[in-house]
Amino acid sequence: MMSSLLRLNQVEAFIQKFHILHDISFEVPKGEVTVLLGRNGAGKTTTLRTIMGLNKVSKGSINFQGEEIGNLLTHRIANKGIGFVPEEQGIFGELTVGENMRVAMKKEDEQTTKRMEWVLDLFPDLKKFWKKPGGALSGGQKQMLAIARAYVNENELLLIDEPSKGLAPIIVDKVTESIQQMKEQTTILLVEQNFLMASKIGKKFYIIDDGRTVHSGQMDELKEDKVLMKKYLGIS
Amino acid sequence: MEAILETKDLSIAFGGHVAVNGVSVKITEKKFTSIIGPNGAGKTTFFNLLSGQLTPTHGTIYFKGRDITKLSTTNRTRLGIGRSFQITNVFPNLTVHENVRLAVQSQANVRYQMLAHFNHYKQFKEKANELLELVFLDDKANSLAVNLAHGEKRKLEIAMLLALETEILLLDEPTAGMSLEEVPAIIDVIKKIKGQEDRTIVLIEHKMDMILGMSDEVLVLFHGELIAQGTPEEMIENETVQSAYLGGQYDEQLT
Amino acid sequence: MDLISTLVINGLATGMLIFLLAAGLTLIFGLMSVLNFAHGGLFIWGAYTGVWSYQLSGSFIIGIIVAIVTGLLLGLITEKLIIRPVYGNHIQQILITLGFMLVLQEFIKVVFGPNQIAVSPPAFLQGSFYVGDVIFIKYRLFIIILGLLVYFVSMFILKRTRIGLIVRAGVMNKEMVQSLGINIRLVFMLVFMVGAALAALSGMLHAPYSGVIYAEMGLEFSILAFIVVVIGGMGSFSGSLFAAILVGIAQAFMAYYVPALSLAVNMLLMTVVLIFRPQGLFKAKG
Amino acid sequence: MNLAKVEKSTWIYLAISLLLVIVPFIVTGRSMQFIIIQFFIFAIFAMSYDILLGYTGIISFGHVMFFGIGAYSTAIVMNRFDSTILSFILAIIIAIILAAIVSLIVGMLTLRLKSHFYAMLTLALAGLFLVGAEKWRSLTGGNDGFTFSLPEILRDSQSLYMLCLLSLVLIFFGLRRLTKSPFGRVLMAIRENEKRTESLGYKIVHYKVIASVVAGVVASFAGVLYSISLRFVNTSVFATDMTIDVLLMTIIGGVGTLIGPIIGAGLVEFAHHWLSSLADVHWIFERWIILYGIVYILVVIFFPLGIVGTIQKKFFNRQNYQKKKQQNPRRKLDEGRKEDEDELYRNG
Repeated sequence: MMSSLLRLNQVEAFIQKFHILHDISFEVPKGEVTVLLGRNGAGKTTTLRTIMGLNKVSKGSINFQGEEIGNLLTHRIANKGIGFVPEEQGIFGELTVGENMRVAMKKEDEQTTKRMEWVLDLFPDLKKFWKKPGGALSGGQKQMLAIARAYVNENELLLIDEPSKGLAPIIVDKVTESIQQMKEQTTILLVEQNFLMASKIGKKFYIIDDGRTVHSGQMDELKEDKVLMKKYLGIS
Repeated sequence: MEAILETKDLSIAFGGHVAVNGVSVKITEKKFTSIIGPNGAGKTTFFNLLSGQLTPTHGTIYFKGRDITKLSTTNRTRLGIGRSFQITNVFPNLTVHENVRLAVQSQANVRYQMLAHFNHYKQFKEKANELLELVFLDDKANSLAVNLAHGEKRKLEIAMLLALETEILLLDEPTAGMSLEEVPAIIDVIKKIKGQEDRTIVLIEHKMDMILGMSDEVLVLFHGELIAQGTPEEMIENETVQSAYLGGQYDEQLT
Repeated sequence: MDLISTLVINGLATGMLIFLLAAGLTLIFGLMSVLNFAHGGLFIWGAYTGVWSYQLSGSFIIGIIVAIVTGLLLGLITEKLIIRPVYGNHIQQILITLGFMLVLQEFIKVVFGPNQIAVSPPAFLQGSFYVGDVIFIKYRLFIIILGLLVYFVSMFILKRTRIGLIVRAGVMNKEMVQSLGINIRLVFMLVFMVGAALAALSGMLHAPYSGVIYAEMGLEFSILAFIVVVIGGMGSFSGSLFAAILVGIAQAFMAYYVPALSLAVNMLLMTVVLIFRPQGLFKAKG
Repeated sequence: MNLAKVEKSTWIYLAISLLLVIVPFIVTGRSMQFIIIQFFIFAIFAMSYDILLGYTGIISFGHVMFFGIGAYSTAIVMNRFDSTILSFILAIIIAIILAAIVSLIVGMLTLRLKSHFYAMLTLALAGLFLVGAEKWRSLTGGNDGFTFSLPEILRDSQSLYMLCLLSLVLIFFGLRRLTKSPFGRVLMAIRENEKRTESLGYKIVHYKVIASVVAGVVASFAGVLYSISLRFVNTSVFATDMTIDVLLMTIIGGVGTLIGPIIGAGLVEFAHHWLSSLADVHWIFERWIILYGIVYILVVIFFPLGIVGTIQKKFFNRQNYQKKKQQNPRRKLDEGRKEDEDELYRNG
């Protein structure tokens, strides 16, 4: 049996007094890309934020590498080996590309430097704009920087929230390709609206609706299941 | 056909990022126009330019032939351009009824009256109640707006917009974030307004089926640019739209 | 000519003192978006504890160290008890820090008594010397040098070190910095403590400059510091330096030429700046 | 007027006002009467501040300048003219006109600014008035101030009491009506959400300026009463401490309630009197501001709505809850979950 790196069990969460997550349960197997699907406002982003500790868990458990991480402080969760690429990318606009990377680097040893080089080979644009402020990058470049930044530390798991949002199709292909390369080395939990992209890199999927995990299966099978797609994803 | 609202080469850039790029459209009077496009295509930014929340970097906006590019939000509302917001934007610590009454009051031009009690204006109270009934919020009239559920806040937004009785209604994803059961009610409200045939409605929406049923015209925004314009049927046939936006058979509706 | 040079030097010294106070304020506002009206309270506490230990030990350096330590400690307390509950809410911040300002000011009277205390500079900083016709008062020169030192060291830390990088990143996106594994709360607490220490230091340095300290000084000087921060552009470190020097020199000249207006000159400067350039001189946009 | 339409609370307030009329016949001690008079005056001042802070959401640190304008106008007029009722009326008129002009100009120049800039600018402007009062010695007597005489009737403690009480009651009902008028509701809308008020078609700067003129005029009137209650004026009427005092009164009592600032003024005035009289018991009471500051900080953190606001909220919730239960028992309670995530992040 495949060991799961991250396991959520009946997680509930509130934002202010609004009950957003009702029952989120899923597993992320090590070494795979797992995809969360669902309509706008279904609770996907909140799920990622809750894993990251940016949102409180009010009930249920979040288990990472056999350890309970629900309600730890965000920086502690990050230091356990989880990288986060938020929906809005979270680029530090007034810092240069290089400084953005430096903020992320926990140590500046040989191994990290090596990873950095590897990542920069993946995104040559970043090297080119090394001294440019992050805010001046294009949407696609920002997305690449956000992914590179999450990757530069040796993380066990990357949470990536809608990397294709607002990007031109050609750029989406580029981002897809880079994530495909990364998945060789890191486990990824991906939230994605672009079904084409998700089906290229994802293996297992979970559908979230109304703050609940309502369905799961293999990505290949989902493509054929028109009924399911229409019901939860609104695809006709 | 008369164009009530027209933009010429409308653009806005934030830093290096061009959010809306050279958009020229004519919105026909008393018709229902929908704007579609994937997340981040610049739809809401375009609305913000129309309603005056943002000032374009260049380009012009005409309302009934008059250049309104430099007018404030307030003046545009008074001219007849009302809008609802995607991010719910109400008065949190006032009651639902008061929220609507403020809009009614503005429409009735009672702006600086400071001597009479507000209850003196019975007609406002009644009109506010009617509007709340229309959007199915009458039983929440005395709750504070902050305590409403999200879907209810969206309904309140619509009631406030209707209260202004503007000639143009700009609706920014009126059903976003509502539960599936709530959506039909809102669509009914919008259809009712459309049925009266006395308003120009411009709507941003993702749900294709909703647009198909109601729109007279569809504009497709992609990357800040207007890539296509036409009837819903034409849009479905249109290849540019297909390849750039719909991206094959699946992924359009996911946004 | 020598008169003008003397006035400029006086103005520079006053400006540097104001800058030290404003630096902490602008640091805290620019980095943490906190409006700290209790800043003047930290200023007087620095002055009183510093002077007290200076007079007790006879060593000015010890006085400065004690003032800085007081600032750090009070900064810690202020951040934890007063600021933390109201992060992100400007109106509440203004209201609550103002209340804390009152408490700090009154506590000075409880601990050190309500009377003013006379202070003189240490022996090695007393007196003056001439270069050509221009008179240099040693203590003022000392303040100018120290002020510039603080400015450059702060700029260096902010721009060149990793902690500076983290602080700047934290300002732009707090959540993201946390998600990168950094304890932003701790970082912000440190920033606040440093800001408070700067206020305390400026209080201590101000004592021998004005020759006397009293509890109400805090509110007076925090108003001055706020004026400087607003003129310079809130949150702009360099802007504060510039504005502080501007205010210092304007005050020095007014005091000499139009004494009646010298008290009003800062207010007038700020009013003019706010009306024509509400975002301040050193900020691109509001 | 249709009596049936008058709100219940109006009757309660009227009854309390009548009770207060009797007080000077029971409490005949001049010093106690003086404290109550001060309470009335500061209640008026605090209410005017509430119009800005509580109803329109404007933080001004310079509100004291209007108070000072009122106080100095009265003192100077009474000093230069005969001490007759006529010159007193003249003083009031001058005080009000001056305050209106100053608040109009200040408002038009500054109310476009963001809240914290406005706060600081008003702080600085009040500072200018303070400096002005110190420097224009021929008119103001500088720091020491000056005393002036009053017509016989105003020197009498009881008639002064009645004058202040009457003013308080009239201004309270006037402002209460203002806040319940369509205009007042727009002010509250501005407090809640400026941008949205704009897009409803209201010109918010106009509203803010009008609100600041109303607040300025009322504050000036409080200043008039203050100076005649002391028969003396000095620069302390322009001091920042005074603004802070009135701020505390408004917040402790409850912003946006009008009655709150009155209660706040009462509490602060009586606490001040009582605590400083305890100074003989223990020296700490001489530093009563510490206590007062701590209470204030606790109020801001734990009861940001103040005394009256907190009570009102409890009451409102209970009332609403009962109503809901009666009307619509079947309605689901957990409708909140569809809250737009993005929006909450931005707000939260």
